[in-house]
Amino acid sequence: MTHATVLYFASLRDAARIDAEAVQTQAADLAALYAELQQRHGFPMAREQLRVAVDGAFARWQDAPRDGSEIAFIPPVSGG
Amino acid sequence: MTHATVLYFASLRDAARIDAEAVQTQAADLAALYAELQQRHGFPMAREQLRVAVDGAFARWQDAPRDGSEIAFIPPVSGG
Amino acid sequence: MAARSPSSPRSVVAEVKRFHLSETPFDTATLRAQLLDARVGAYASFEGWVREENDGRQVHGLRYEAYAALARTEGERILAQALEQFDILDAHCVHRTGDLAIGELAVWVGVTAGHRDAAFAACRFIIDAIKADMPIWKHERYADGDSTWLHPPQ
Amino acid sequence: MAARSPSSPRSVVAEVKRFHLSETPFDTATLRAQLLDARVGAYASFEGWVREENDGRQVHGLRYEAYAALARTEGERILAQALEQFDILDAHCVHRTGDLAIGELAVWVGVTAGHRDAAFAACRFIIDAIKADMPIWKHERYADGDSTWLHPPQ
Repeated sequence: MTHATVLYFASLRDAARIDAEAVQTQAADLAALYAELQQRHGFPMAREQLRVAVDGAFARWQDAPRDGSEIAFIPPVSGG
Repeated sequence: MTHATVLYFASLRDAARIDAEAVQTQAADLAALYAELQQRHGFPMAREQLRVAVDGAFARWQDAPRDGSEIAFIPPVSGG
Repeated sequence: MAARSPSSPRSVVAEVKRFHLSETPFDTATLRAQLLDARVGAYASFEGWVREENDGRQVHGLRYEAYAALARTEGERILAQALEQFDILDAHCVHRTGDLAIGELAVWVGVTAGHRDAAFAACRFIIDAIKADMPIWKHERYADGDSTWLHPPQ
Repeated sequence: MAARSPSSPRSVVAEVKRFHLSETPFDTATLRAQLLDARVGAYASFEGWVREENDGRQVHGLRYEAYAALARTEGERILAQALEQFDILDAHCVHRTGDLAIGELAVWVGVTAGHRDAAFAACRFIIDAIKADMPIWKHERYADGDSTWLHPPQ
Protein backbone atom coordinates (compact mmCIF):
# COMPACT_ATOMS: atom_id res chain seq x y z
CA MET A 1 0.00 0.00 0.00
CA THR A 2 1.41 3.41 -1.03
CA HIS A 3 0.61 6.61 0.87
CA ALA A 4 0.81 9.83 -1.13
CA THR A 5 -0.65 13.31 -1.33
CA VAL A 6 -2.60 14.23 -4.47
CA LEU A 7 -3.03 17.87 -5.52
CA TYR A 8 -5.89 19.14 -7.67
CA PHE A 9 -5.86 22.30 -9.75
CA ALA A 10 -8.31 24.37 -11.78
CA SER A 11 -11.32 22.39 -13.05
CA LEU A 12 -10.05 19.17 -11.44
CA ARG A 13 -10.15 20.93 -8.07
CA ASP A 14 -13.63 22.26 -8.81
CA ALA A 15 -14.75 18.70 -9.62
CA ALA A 16 -13.07 17.15 -6.55
CA ARG A 17 -14.18 20.08 -4.32
CA ILE A 18 -10.82 19.78 -2.55
CA ASP A 19 -7.36 21.02 -3.48
CA ALA A 20 -5.46 18.11 -1.96
CA GLU A 21 -6.06 14.77 -0.34
CA ALA A 22 -4.08 11.97 1.30
CA VAL A 23 -4.51 8.74 -0.65
CA GLN A 24 -3.69 5.11 0.03
CA THR A 25 -3.46 3.11 -3.13
CA GLN A 26 -2.42 -0.23 -4.54
CA ALA A 27 -2.28 1.23 -8.05
CA ALA A 28 0.74 -0.08 -9.94
CA ASP A 29 1.36 3.17 -11.75
CA LEU A 30 0.19 6.78 -11.88
CA ALA A 31 -2.19 5.97 -14.75
CA ALA A 32 -4.02 3.45 -12.56
CA LEU A 33 -4.05 5.94 -9.68
CA TYR A 34 -5.75 8.52 -11.90
CA ALA A 35 -8.33 5.91 -12.95
CA GLU A 36 -9.11 5.25 -9.27
CA LEU A 37 -9.46 8.93 -8.42
CA GLN A 38 -11.37 9.69 -11.60
CA GLN A 39 -13.96 7.12 -10.54
CA ARG A 40 -14.09 8.46 -6.97
CA HIS A 41 -14.54 12.14 -7.98
CA GLY A 42 -16.22 11.81 -11.36
CA PHE A 43 -13.52 13.76 -13.21
CA PRO A 44 -14.74 14.48 -16.75
CA MET A 45 -11.24 14.66 -18.21
CA ALA A 46 -9.70 11.60 -19.84
CA ARG A 47 -6.18 10.78 -18.76
CA GLU A 48 -4.98 11.48 -22.30
CA GLN A 49 -5.81 15.17 -21.76
CA LEU A 50 -3.66 15.39 -18.62
CA ARG A 51 -0.02 15.31 -17.62
CA VAL A 52 1.22 14.07 -14.28
CA ALA A 53 3.84 15.49 -11.93
CA VAL A 54 5.55 14.05 -8.87
CA ASP A 55 7.24 16.20 -6.22
CA GLY A 56 7.29 19.31 -8.42
CA ALA A 57 8.58 17.72 -11.64
CA PHE A 58 6.78 16.21 -14.62
CA ALA A 59 6.64 12.41 -14.41
CA ARG A 60 5.54 9.46 -16.58
CA TRP A 61 2.19 7.72 -16.29
CA GLN A 62 3.92 4.36 -16.06
CA ASP A 63 5.91 5.47 -12.96
CA ALA A 64 4.84 3.71 -9.77
CA PRO A 65 3.46 5.98 -7.03
CA ARG A 66 6.14 6.53 -4.39
CA ASP A 67 5.46 6.49 -0.68
CA GLY A 68 5.33 10.01 0.76
CA SER A 69 5.34 11.71 -2.63
CA GLU A 70 3.24 14.64 -3.82
CA ILE A 71 1.36 13.81 -7.02
CA ALA A 72 -0.43 16.32 -9.24
CA PHE A 73 -2.61 15.71 -12.26
CA ILE A 74 -2.08 18.61 -14.64
CA PRO A 75 -5.07 19.63 -16.76
CA PRO A 76 -4.35 21.49 -20.02
CA VAL A 77 -2.57 24.70 -19.05
CA SER A 78 -3.53 28.26 -19.98
CA GLY A 79 -0.85 30.56 -18.62
CA GLY A 80 1.18 33.13 -20.58
CA MET B 1 20.70 76.77 -64.34
CA THR B 2 19.21 75.17 -61.22
CA HIS B 3 19.79 76.53 -57.71
CA ALA B 4 19.56 74.04 -54.88
CA THR B 5 20.93 73.31 -51.42
CA VAL B 6 22.96 70.15 -50.93
CA LEU B 7 23.33 68.51 -47.51
CA TYR B 8 26.23 66.28 -46.48
CA PHE B 9 26.17 63.70 -43.71
CA ALA B 10 28.63 61.45 -41.90
CA SER B 11 31.75 60.63 -43.94
CA LEU B 12 30.53 62.71 -46.89
CA ARG B 13 30.44 65.74 -44.61
CA ASP B 14 33.88 64.92 -43.28
CA ALA B 15 35.18 64.76 -46.87
CA ALA B 16 33.41 67.97 -47.96
CA ARG B 17 34.33 69.73 -44.68
CA ILE B 18 30.91 71.42 -44.83
CA ASP B 19 27.46 70.14 -43.89
CA ALA B 20 25.59 72.06 -46.59
CA GLU B 21 26.22 74.24 -49.58
CA ALA B 22 24.28 76.25 -52.16
CA VAL B 23 24.90 74.87 -55.65
CA GLN B 24 24.18 76.11 -59.13
CA THR B 25 24.17 73.32 -61.64
CA GLN B 26 23.31 72.42 -65.20
CA ALA B 27 23.28 68.73 -64.36
CA ALA B 28 20.38 66.99 -66.10
CA ASP B 29 19.73 64.65 -63.20
CA LEU B 30 20.78 63.95 -59.62
CA ALA B 31 23.31 61.36 -60.79
CA ALA B 32 25.11 64.00 -62.84
CA LEU B 33 24.93 66.42 -59.90
CA TYR B 34 26.64 63.87 -57.66
CA ALA B 35 29.35 63.36 -60.28
CA GLU B 36 30.00 67.12 -60.31
CA LEU B 37 30.18 67.37 -56.51
CA GLN B 38 32.20 64.17 -56.20
CA GLN B 39 34.83 65.73 -58.45
CA ARG B 40 34.76 69.03 -56.55
CA HIS B 41 35.11 67.46 -53.08
CA GLY B 42 36.94 64.24 -53.90
CA PHE B 43 34.27 61.99 -52.35
CA PRO B 44 35.61 58.45 -52.18
CA MET B 45 32.17 56.85 -52.39
CA ALA B 46 30.83 55.67 -55.74
CA ARG B 47 27.27 56.76 -56.53
CA GLU B 48 26.21 53.10 -56.45
CA GLN B 49 26.87 53.06 -52.70
CA LEU B 50 24.59 56.04 -52.06
CA ARG B 51 20.92 56.91 -52.12
CA VAL B 52 19.58 60.36 -52.88
CA ALA B 53 16.80 62.34 -51.19
CA VAL B 54 15.02 65.54 -52.17
CA ASP B 55 13.15 67.72 -49.70
CA GLY B 56 13.08 65.04 -47.00
CA ALA B 57 11.99 62.08 -49.14
CA PHE B 58 13.98 59.48 -51.05
CA ALA B 59 14.24 60.32 -54.76
CA ARG B 60 15.54 58.69 -57.95
CA TRP B 61 18.94 59.38 -59.48
CA GLN B 62 17.32 60.13 -62.82
CA ASP B 63 15.15 62.90 -61.33
CA ALA B 64 16.15 66.38 -62.48
CA PRO B 65 17.33 68.77 -59.75
CA ARG B 66 14.52 71.17 -58.89
CA ASP B 67 15.04 74.87 -58.28
CA GLY B 68 14.98 75.72 -54.58
CA SER B 69 15.04 72.09 -53.46
CA GLU B 70 17.11 70.51 -50.69
CA ILE B 71 19.13 67.56 -51.95
CA ALA B 72 20.92 65.02 -49.77
CA PHE B 73 23.27 62.21 -50.75
CA ILE B 74 22.74 59.37 -48.30
CA PRO B 75 25.77 57.22 -47.52
CA PRO B 76 25.12 53.67 -46.24
CA VAL B 77 23.18 54.03 -42.99
CA SER B 78 24.06 52.56 -39.59
CA GLY B 79 21.21 53.42 -37.22
CA GLY B 80 19.21 50.99 -35.13
CA MET C 1 15.88 25.54 -1.90
CA ALA C 2 18.44 28.39 -2.03
CA ALA C 3 21.89 26.98 -2.76
CA ARG C 4 23.92 28.61 -0.04
CA SER C 5 26.84 26.77 1.40
CA PRO C 6 26.54 26.62 5.18
CA SER C 7 30.32 26.77 5.52
CA SER C 8 30.76 30.13 3.77
CA PRO C 9 27.37 31.87 3.73
CA ARG C 10 28.75 35.27 2.73
CA SER C 11 31.00 34.32 -0.12
CA VAL C 12 28.64 32.02 -1.99
CA VAL C 13 26.13 33.61 -4.32
CA ALA C 14 22.59 32.28 -4.06
CA GLU C 15 21.48 30.12 -6.97
CA VAL C 16 20.38 32.38 -9.82
CA LYS C 17 16.61 32.52 -10.20
CA ARG C 18 15.51 33.62 -13.64
CA PHE C 19 11.83 32.77 -13.29
CA HIS C 20 9.47 34.22 -10.73
CA LEU C 21 5.80 34.09 -9.85
CA SER C 22 4.27 37.33 -8.58
CA GLU C 23 1.05 37.65 -6.61
CA THR C 24 1.01 41.41 -7.15
CA PRO C 25 1.49 43.78 -10.11
CA PHE C 26 5.18 44.06 -10.95
CA ASP C 27 7.34 46.68 -12.60
CA THR C 28 8.94 45.86 -15.94
CA ALA C 29 11.30 48.86 -15.83
CA THR C 30 13.01 47.39 -12.76
CA LEU C 31 13.13 43.93 -14.33
CA ARG C 32 14.64 45.39 -17.51
CA ALA C 33 17.26 47.26 -15.47
CA GLN C 34 18.37 43.98 -13.89
CA LEU C 35 19.42 42.82 -17.38
CA LEU C 36 21.63 45.85 -18.13
CA ASP C 37 25.12 44.74 -19.10
CA ALA C 38 27.81 46.38 -21.25
CA ARG C 39 27.87 43.32 -23.54
CA VAL C 40 24.21 43.74 -24.52
CA GLY C 41 23.45 45.05 -27.98
CA ALA C 42 19.88 43.77 -28.23
CA TYR C 43 17.06 43.52 -25.70
CA ALA C 44 13.82 41.83 -26.75
CA SER C 45 10.85 41.64 -24.46
CA PHE C 46 7.35 40.26 -24.57
CA GLU C 47 4.41 41.01 -22.31
CA GLY C 48 0.98 39.42 -22.12
CA TRP C 49 -1.75 41.82 -21.03
CA VAL C 50 -5.31 40.98 -20.00
CA ARG C 51 -7.62 41.76 -22.91
CA GLU C 52 -11.21 42.90 -22.59
CA GLU C 53 -12.20 40.16 -25.01
CA ASN C 54 -11.25 36.51 -25.53
CA ASP C 55 -12.61 34.30 -28.28
CA GLY C 56 -15.41 36.78 -28.89
CA ARG C 57 -16.55 36.91 -25.23
CA GLN C 58 -16.30 40.07 -23.16
CA VAL C 59 -14.00 39.44 -20.20
CA HIS C 60 -14.52 41.25 -16.89
CA GLY C 61 -11.44 39.89 -15.17
CA LEU C 62 -9.49 36.76 -14.57
CA ARG C 63 -7.55 34.75 -12.08
CA TYR C 64 -4.33 32.79 -12.63
CA GLU C 65 -3.74 29.75 -10.48
CA ALA C 66 -0.31 28.10 -10.46
CA TYR C 67 1.12 24.86 -9.17
CA ALA C 68 3.94 26.96 -7.78
CA ALA C 69 6.56 24.27 -7.10
CA LEU C 70 6.27 22.80 -10.60
CA ALA C 71 5.93 26.25 -12.22
CA ARG C 72 9.25 27.34 -10.72
CA THR C 73 10.96 24.15 -11.86
CA GLU C 74 9.54 24.47 -15.36
CA GLY C 75 10.30 28.19 -15.54
CA GLU C 76 13.97 27.66 -14.67
CA ARG C 77 14.16 24.72 -17.07
CA ILE C 78 12.70 26.75 -19.96
CA LEU C 79 15.02 29.71 -19.35
CA ALA C 80 18.07 27.46 -18.98
CA GLN C 81 17.14 25.75 -22.24
CA ALA C 82 16.86 29.15 -23.98
CA LEU C 83 20.33 30.09 -22.70
CA GLU C 84 21.74 26.86 -24.04
CA GLN C 85 19.91 26.92 -27.36
CA PHE C 86 20.37 30.57 -28.39
CA ASP C 87 23.34 32.93 -28.46
CA ILE C 88 21.96 35.16 -25.70
CA LEU C 89 23.39 36.74 -22.56
CA ASP C 90 20.48 36.36 -20.15
CA ALA C 91 16.73 35.73 -20.00
CA HIS C 92 14.23 36.37 -17.25
CA CYS C 93 10.50 35.77 -16.90
CA VAL C 94 7.82 36.73 -14.38
CA HIS C 95 4.27 35.36 -14.38
CA ARG C 96 1.41 36.84 -12.37
CA THR C 97 -0.90 34.77 -10.21
CA GLY C 98 -4.15 35.75 -8.50
CA ASP C 99 -6.82 38.20 -9.64
CA LEU C 100 -6.11 40.45 -12.62
CA ALA C 101 -8.18 43.26 -14.14
CA ILE C 102 -8.38 44.21 -17.83
CA GLY C 103 -5.15 45.87 -18.93
CA GLU C 104 -3.03 44.24 -16.22
CA LEU C 105 0.26 42.58 -17.01
CA ALA C 106 0.03 38.75 -16.92
CA VAL C 107 3.51 37.73 -18.02
CA TRP C 108 6.81 39.39 -18.91
CA VAL C 109 9.78 37.89 -20.76
CA GLY C 110 13.05 39.81 -21.17
CA VAL C 111 16.05 38.59 -23.19
CA THR C 112 19.45 40.19 -23.74
CA ALA C 113 21.94 39.30 -26.45
CA GLY C 114 24.77 40.72 -28.49
CA HIS C 115 22.56 40.81 -31.59
CA ARG C 116 18.88 40.90 -32.36
CA ASP C 117 18.39 37.56 -34.15
CA ALA C 118 19.10 35.56 -31.01
CA ALA C 119 17.22 37.98 -28.74
CA PHE C 120 14.03 37.72 -30.80
CA ALA C 121 14.27 33.95 -31.30
CA ALA C 122 14.88 33.22 -27.62
CA CYS C 123 12.12 35.58 -26.48
CA ARG C 124 9.66 33.84 -28.80
CA PHE C 125 10.86 30.39 -27.71
CA ILE C 126 10.38 31.28 -24.05
CA ILE C 127 6.85 32.64 -24.30
CA ASP C 128 5.81 29.69 -26.49
CA ALA C 129 7.26 27.24 -23.95
CA ILE C 130 5.64 29.11 -21.05
CA LYS C 131 2.27 28.86 -22.79
CA ALA C 132 2.75 25.19 -23.62
CA ASP C 133 4.22 23.84 -20.38
CA MET C 134 3.78 26.18 -17.46
CA PRO C 135 1.34 24.68 -14.90
CA ILE C 136 -0.74 27.84 -14.66
CA TRP C 137 -4.46 28.01 -15.33
CA LYS C 138 -6.61 30.95 -16.30
CA HIS C 139 -10.08 31.38 -14.86
CA GLU C 140 -12.07 33.94 -16.83
CA ARG C 141 -15.16 35.85 -15.71
CA TYR C 142 -17.39 37.13 -18.48
CA ALA C 143 -19.76 40.05 -18.86
CA ASP C 144 -22.71 37.64 -19.02
CA GLY C 145 -21.98 36.36 -15.49
CA ASP C 146 -20.52 33.05 -16.67
CA SER C 147 -17.02 32.01 -15.71
CA THR C 148 -14.76 29.13 -16.65
CA TRP C 149 -11.34 27.55 -16.44
CA LEU C 150 -9.47 27.61 -19.73
CA HIS C 151 -8.16 24.18 -20.69
CA PRO C 152 -7.22 24.57 -24.35
CA PRO C 153 -6.39 21.36 -26.26
CA GLN C 154 -2.60 20.98 -26.24
CA MET D 1 4.31 70.46 -39.34
CA ALA D 2 1.49 69.60 -36.88
CA ALA D 3 -1.76 69.13 -38.76
CA ARG D 4 -4.09 71.35 -36.78
CA SER D 5 -6.98 72.96 -38.51
CA PRO D 6 -6.85 76.72 -37.95
CA SER D 7 -10.66 76.90 -37.98
CA SER D 8 -11.21 74.51 -35.05
CA PRO D 9 -7.95 74.21 -33.12
CA ARG D 10 -9.53 72.54 -30.07
CA SER D 11 -11.53 69.82 -31.75
CA VAL D 12 -8.94 68.58 -34.20
CA VAL D 13 -6.39 66.11 -32.92
CA ALA D 14 -2.81 66.71 -33.99
CA GLU D 15 -1.52 64.29 -36.60
CA VAL D 16 -0.37 61.11 -34.86
CA LYS D 17 3.40 60.81 -34.65
CA ARG D 18 4.58 57.25 -34.09
CA PHE D 19 8.27 57.88 -34.72
CA HIS D 20 10.48 60.24 -32.77
CA LEU D 21 14.10 61.26 -32.60
CA SER D 22 15.47 62.04 -29.15
CA GLU D 23 18.58 64.05 -28.39
CA THR D 24 18.53 62.91 -24.76
CA PRO D 25 18.08 59.59 -22.92
CA PHE D 26 14.42 58.58 -22.93
CA ASP D 27 12.23 56.44 -20.70
CA THR D 28 10.79 53.23 -22.12
CA ALA D 29 8.32 52.77 -19.25
CA THR D 30 6.55 55.96 -20.28
CA LEU D 31 6.60 54.98 -23.94
CA ARG D 32 5.18 51.56 -23.07
CA ALA D 33 2.41 53.18 -21.01
CA GLN D 34 1.35 55.21 -24.04
CA LEU D 35 0.49 51.93 -25.79
CA LEU D 36 -1.79 50.62 -23.01
CA ASP D 37 -5.18 49.71 -24.41
CA ALA D 38 -7.85 47.22 -23.26
CA ARG D 39 -7.71 45.47 -26.65
CA VAL D 40 -4.01 44.58 -26.23
CA GLY D 41 -3.16 40.96 -25.47
CA ALA D 42 0.46 41.07 -26.62
CA TYR D 43 3.18 43.70 -26.34
CA ALA D 44 6.51 43.06 -28.05
CA SER D 45 9.40 45.46 -27.75
CA PHE D 46 12.94 45.69 -28.98
CA GLU D 47 15.76 47.89 -27.74
CA GLY D 48 19.22 48.46 -29.14
CA TRP D 49 21.83 49.24 -26.49
CA VAL D 50 25.37 50.52 -26.99
CA ARG D 51 27.79 47.61 -26.59
CA GLU D 52 31.31 47.87 -25.26
CA GLU D 53 32.50 45.96 -28.32
CA ASN D 54 31.70 46.01 -32.03
CA ASP D 55 33.24 43.71 -34.63
CA GLY D 56 35.98 42.80 -32.17
CA ARG D 57 36.95 46.41 -31.39
CA GLN D 58 36.52 47.94 -27.93
CA VAL D 59 34.12 50.89 -28.17
CA HIS D 60 34.44 53.88 -25.83
CA GLY D 61 31.33 55.69 -27.03
CA LEU D 62 29.47 56.72 -30.11
CA ARG D 63 27.49 59.45 -31.76
CA TYR D 64 24.40 59.09 -33.92
CA GLU D 65 23.81 61.70 -36.58
CA ALA D 66 20.44 61.85 -38.36
CA TYR D 67 19.09 63.59 -41.39
CA ALA D 68 16.14 64.52 -39.23
CA ALA D 69 13.58 65.55 -41.87
CA LEU D 70 14.06 62.35 -43.86
CA ALA D 71 14.36 60.20 -40.72
CA ARG D 72 10.94 61.39 -39.54
CA THR D 73 9.38 60.72 -42.95
CA GLU D 74 10.95 57.27 -43.14
CA GLY D 75 10.06 56.45 -39.54
CA GLU D 76 6.38 57.26 -40.07
CA ARG D 77 6.39 55.36 -43.36
CA ILE D 78 7.89 52.24 -41.78
CA LEU D 79 5.45 52.28 -38.85
CA ALA D 80 2.47 52.91 -41.14
CA GLN D 81 3.59 50.00 -43.30
CA ALA D 82 3.82 47.74 -40.23
CA LEU D 83 0.28 48.73 -39.24
CA GLU D 84 -0.95 47.89 -42.72
CA GLN D 85 1.00 44.66 -43.12
CA PHE D 86 0.45 43.04 -39.69
CA ASP D 87 -2.60 42.49 -37.48
CA ILE D 88 -1.41 44.90 -34.79
CA LEU D 89 -3.03 47.68 -32.79
CA ASP D 90 -0.21 50.22 -32.63
CA ALA D 91 3.54 50.60 -33.09
CA HIS D 92 5.91 53.30 -31.90
CA CYS D 93 9.64 53.87 -32.28
CA VAL D 94 12.18 56.29 -30.82
CA HIS D 95 15.78 56.64 -32.03
CA ARG D 96 18.50 58.49 -30.13
CA THR D 97 20.79 61.03 -31.72
CA GLY D 98 23.92 62.68 -30.34
CA ASP D 99 26.55 61.25 -27.99
CA LEU D 100 25.88 57.91 -26.28
CA ALA D 101 27.90 56.02 -23.67
CA ILE D 102 28.23 52.25 -23.31
CA GLY D 103 24.98 50.78 -22.01
CA GLU D 104 22.80 53.63 -23.26
CA LEU D 105 19.62 53.00 -25.17
CA ALA D 106 19.99 53.73 -28.90
CA VAL D 107 16.60 52.70 -30.26
CA TRP D 108 13.27 51.43 -28.90
CA VAL D 109 10.43 49.75 -30.80
CA GLY D 110 7.12 48.92 -29.10
CA VAL D 111 4.26 47.03 -30.77
CA THR D 112 0.83 46.09 -29.40
CA ALA D 113 -1.52 43.47 -30.84
CA GLY D 114 -4.29 41.12 -29.88
CA HIS D 115 -1.97 38.13 -30.20
CA ARG D 116 1.76 37.49 -30.07
CA ASP D 117 2.43 36.29 -33.63
CA ALA D 118 1.65 39.69 -35.13
CA ALA D 119 3.34 41.60 -32.30
CA PHE D 120 6.63 39.73 -32.76
CA ALA D 121 6.54 39.84 -36.56
CA ALA D 122 5.81 43.56 -36.71
CA CYS D 123 8.43 44.39 -34.09
CA ARG D 124 11.05 42.50 -36.08
CA PHE D 125 9.93 44.07 -39.35
CA ILE D 126 10.21 47.56 -37.87
CA ILE D 127 13.70 47.22 -36.41
CA ASP D 128 14.93 45.58 -39.63
CA ALA D 129 13.48 48.43 -41.70
CA ILE D 130 14.92 51.03 -39.31
CA LYS D 131 18.36 49.48 -39.70
CA ALA D 132 18.04 49.25 -43.48
CA ASP D 133 16.49 52.61 -44.35
CA MET D 134 16.73 55.13 -41.54
CA PRO D 135 19.11 57.99 -42.50
CA ILE D 136 21.05 57.78 -39.27
CA TRP D 137 24.79 57.22 -39.05
CA LYS D 138 26.87 55.86 -36.23
CA HIS D 139 30.26 57.33 -35.43
CA GLU D 140 32.24 55.03 -33.14
CA ARG D 141 35.20 55.94 -30.95
CA TYR D 142 37.51 53.07 -30.03
CA ALA D 143 39.79 52.30 -27.10
CA ASP D 144 42.84 52.63 -29.40
CA GLY D 145 42.01 56.31 -30.11
CA ASP D 146 40.71 55.63 -33.62
CA SER D 147 37.21 56.64 -34.64
CA THR D 148 35.10 56.10 -37.74
CA TRP D 149 31.73 56.45 -39.40
CA LEU D 150 30.01 53.13 -39.96
CA HIS D 151 28.85 52.69 -43.54
CA PRO D 152 28.05 48.99 -43.79
CA PRO D 153 27.42 47.61 -47.27
CA GLN D 154 23.64 47.57 -47.81
